[in-house]
Amino acid sequence: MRGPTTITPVPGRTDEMILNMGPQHPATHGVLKVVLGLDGERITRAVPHIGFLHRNHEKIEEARTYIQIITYTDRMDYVSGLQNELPFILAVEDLLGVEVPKRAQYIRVIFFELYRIASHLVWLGTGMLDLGAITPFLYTFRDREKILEIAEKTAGARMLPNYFTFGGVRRDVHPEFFKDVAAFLDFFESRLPDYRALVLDSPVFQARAVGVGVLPKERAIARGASGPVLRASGVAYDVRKAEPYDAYPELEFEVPTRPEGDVYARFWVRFREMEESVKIIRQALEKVPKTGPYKGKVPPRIKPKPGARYRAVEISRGHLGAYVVSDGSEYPLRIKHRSPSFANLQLIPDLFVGARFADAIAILSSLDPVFGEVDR
Amino acid sequence: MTELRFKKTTEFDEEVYAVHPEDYRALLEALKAEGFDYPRSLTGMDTGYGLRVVVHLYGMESGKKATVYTDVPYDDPVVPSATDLWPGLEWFEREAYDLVGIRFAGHPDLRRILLEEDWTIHPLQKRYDTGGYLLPDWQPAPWPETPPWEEPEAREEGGEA
Amino acid sequence: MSVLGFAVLAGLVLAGALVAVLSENIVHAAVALAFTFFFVAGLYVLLGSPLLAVIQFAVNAAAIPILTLFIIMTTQSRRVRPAAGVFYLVAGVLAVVFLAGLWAYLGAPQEAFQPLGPEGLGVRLLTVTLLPFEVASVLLLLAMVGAVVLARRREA
Amino acid sequence: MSRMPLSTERRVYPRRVGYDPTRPRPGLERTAYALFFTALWVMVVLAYGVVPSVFRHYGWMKTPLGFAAFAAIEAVLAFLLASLVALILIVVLRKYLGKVQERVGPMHYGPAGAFQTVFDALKLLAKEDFAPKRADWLIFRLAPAIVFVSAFLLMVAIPVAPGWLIADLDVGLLYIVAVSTLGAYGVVLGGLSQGNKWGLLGAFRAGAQLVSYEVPLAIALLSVGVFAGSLRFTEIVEQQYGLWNVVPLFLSFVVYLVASIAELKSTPFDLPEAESEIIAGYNTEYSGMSFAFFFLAEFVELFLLPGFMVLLFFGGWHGPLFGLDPQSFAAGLLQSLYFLVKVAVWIWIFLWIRATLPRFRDDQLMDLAWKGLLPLSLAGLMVAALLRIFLEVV
Repeated sequence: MRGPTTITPVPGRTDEMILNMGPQHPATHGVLKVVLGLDGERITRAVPHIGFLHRNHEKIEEARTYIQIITYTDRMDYVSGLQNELPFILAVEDLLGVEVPKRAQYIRVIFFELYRIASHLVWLGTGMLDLGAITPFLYTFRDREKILEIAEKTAGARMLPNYFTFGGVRRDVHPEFFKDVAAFLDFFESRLPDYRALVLDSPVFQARAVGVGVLPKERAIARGASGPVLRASGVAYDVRKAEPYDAYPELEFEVPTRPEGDVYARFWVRFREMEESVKIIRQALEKVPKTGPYKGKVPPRIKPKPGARYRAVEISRGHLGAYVVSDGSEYPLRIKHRSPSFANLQLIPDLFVGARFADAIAILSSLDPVFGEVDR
Repeated sequence: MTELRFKKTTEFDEEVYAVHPEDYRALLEALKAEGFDYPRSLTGMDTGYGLRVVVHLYGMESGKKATVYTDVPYDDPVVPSATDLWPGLEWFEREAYDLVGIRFAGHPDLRRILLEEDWTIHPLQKRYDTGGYLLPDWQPAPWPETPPWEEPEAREEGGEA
Repeated sequence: MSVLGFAVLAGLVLAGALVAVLSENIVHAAVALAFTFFFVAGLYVLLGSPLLAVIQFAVNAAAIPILTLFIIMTTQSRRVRPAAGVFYLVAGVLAVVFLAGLWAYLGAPQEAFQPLGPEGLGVRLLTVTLLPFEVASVLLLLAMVGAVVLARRREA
Repeated sequence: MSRMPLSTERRVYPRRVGYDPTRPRPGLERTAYALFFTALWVMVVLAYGVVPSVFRHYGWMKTPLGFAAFAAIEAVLAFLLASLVALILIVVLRKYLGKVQERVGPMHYGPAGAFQTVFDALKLLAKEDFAPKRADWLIFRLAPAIVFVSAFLLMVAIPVAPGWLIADLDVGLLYIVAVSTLGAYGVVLGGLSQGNKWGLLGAFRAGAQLVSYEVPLAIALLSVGVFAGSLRFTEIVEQQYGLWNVVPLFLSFVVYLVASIAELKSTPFDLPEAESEIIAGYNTEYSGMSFAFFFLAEFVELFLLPGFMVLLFFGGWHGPLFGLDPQSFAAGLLQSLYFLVKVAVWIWIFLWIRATLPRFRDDQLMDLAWKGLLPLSLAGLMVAALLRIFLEVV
């Protein structure tokens, strides 16, 4: 299919089977192709191939005005669509020198964390589906549906809401928004023990996950891993703490880490993050100003001053950055999206080689890539 | 290397180094030694007069941020690779090669990553339109008289970063 | 009825055995062998010993071909060259020897055939044929240990 | 910026016959499944009770022609029964998974979706039965038949009530061990012959798993045989009056339960067809009726393995008879009903396990078989032998 296969059989070696896993494979979460060398069920070599979903956002964005680009950023990580808008918006706001009102900041935080929960729910369901359990998938998608309904009421769309904008959010929230969110949090907290019992506490799951795909701390940092993958290796790096944005400095939350760096740790960290998100949203619901502008003063034609700015946020998958270079015109000179899954997927050769084939599936789902953002 | 040719500025909350391409590698080694251990990103871009590599670094311990960039001409876009310092830049350099056309000397596996192997162009260069076709009236801008790593009087060239 | 059954089954046994010997495709050969054993189990039923038939079925017709298939799966080639002339010669000599032995056996006086039930077989295994039984099991254990040792990956 | 008018109402689906997710009809569902169960019962009574009793009563079995007629009728009945079992169990599985997963399951066809499988089967019949170019055509076609025949042959050995059985084998236990190995054979051949690496991996896993679990399963069966002093199902069941084997032979029961889930290739042991790992394993390239055969065989086994479990450990057809003569026809009806109810309970438990657990890894599976279940089954065998000696002495 795509180019020559990068693994060639070793002459005279008869115990290695070369297997193309993907791009159409149920557990590659989209369109990843990994060329594997298999000795029985043990992986001897692994070469990942990406780009099947490539549509060159960055070139298209150079021919769009800034306000139009927000729509494109949504499409990167379509599972947590709203979160992708933020680093680009923050970078442009820096270049524009726009102030964001407090109310808008809190609304952004609430949406941001709601989409983190939604994204982690999708990960939890599909991850367990990869491990052979079908039921959590349907439970988590049902709960995610409630988040998407809340988002739909305010933003008018579910997965790709295009709701944040320069200086705040695009429109004020639905009158019932805060009530809905509070109700959802109560419901969701009542579901968490079920998930814990079905996933983290399940002995079969623990047998599959503990000690599998161990990623040492130094390697995780050097490889540029981020998000739960990095934190599961014992590095407490969270962009929300390291370079806070919006209302995060005023909110209290923990950054869950675990030293083991195995699949179980990555599942555990994401699981704890959902609980922390609930905590963050509850605080934000208390602190959000009930009245006030939802959008700062933004010039009608957005022309940032010449310069460049790199801003990052902590989306569900990790460190999402946007590097915006402006030449002072209505069109950007260059926009680079640094996506967390792209960097995390570099770990495939590190983690796959030496693992069993079934472990590879567990490892891949613990990396939780979304190919919209890998391939952009 | 005696004296590194670079210019250091502070923009927002990070240090920005504009560096001469010959000293790019040495500066990165110095920054790595200084504690910038986390590779945030690497961007390749087309400035209109040449190709530019921008590396974004982060120090896990210090919490400091640094941006390093260098410009190379269109006809010889070779930059030393930094993958041995930060293995996490491997795919980013491949992407910059694939989309922008910067070649990284010493990269272990410099293949196209997002596009197919049989592509001949690097679509993010300004000489191509969004469809990948050559723009008929595009001309490269002249190489700036004061490159970014030298002290300028006032630079108005886009993308000073 | 039993004669008819015997004729059909014997024909199937012979056909299966021929396919097993002559097929170029190893998988086909293994399957044909399994079918041969399966029809031999049918012959045991006709002889009035369902126990033997079931054991033949479980061991020779089902378990051994699976192991054969495992070996085939782990090898690269699925085809073999057809047997050359010298093999036909050897096979012919063996067939003649076997037929001669069969002739001599059929010529000798025979006891009446008495099929064993499960109890009978169990008692016999643990009394009359206890020593060969135990020796065979020790031999099989040795073979298993040897196979494990041979199959074990040598660490480089 | 003006607010976009948003509908807060859920989308309403057009009403069709038998399909209205806004109005669940549990009564209809219950009626449909009660009817299903009744149909199954009638078929079981017919296949195991009426036909063999009639043939034995009139002595037709003695003549060659009568025997041939009996065999032919029973083959047709067993085939119909197997199909009915598969048809019912597939829709029950889907409905049950729907219940567990808080959704409705099949709803379109028949009352509460009860005929869903019929239409699935029709769809599979209408599909092209495709064989890949690299497949070994003969073996590729033979494999599903072997798998289905092995499941089908096992149906012969089940007694559902005293005297209600097709063939009273005096080596019944050995027979089921032998025939269920044949199923593994078909699965391995199917994976091997399709010229697909996923199929090959699936065949490897299936072969390793089925052969490994055959061993503790056989020893667990053997311990029941040792305890009962017979390999004949009817005698084993008769000896469980008063005390079901599950109490004295609890170890063997546990081994049998785990090993039979592995034989069924159901979660947490569904590695040979782990769709998220090796696509569909040994049936990756199968389509149409060939695929349906694998599918049918799987669900017939989902009926048979709990069936054997009930016979061996849960007293088979035993239950209160209200003073009826155990050999009478009315008692037979009642006893076959008890048998079916017990089997249904165990099928439910199997489905429950399937809906809840994730799957093991291949090496863990092998470890469990050889390091866990095999010693446990040998211990169970020793317990059975000691109990037997103890009972004989007392």
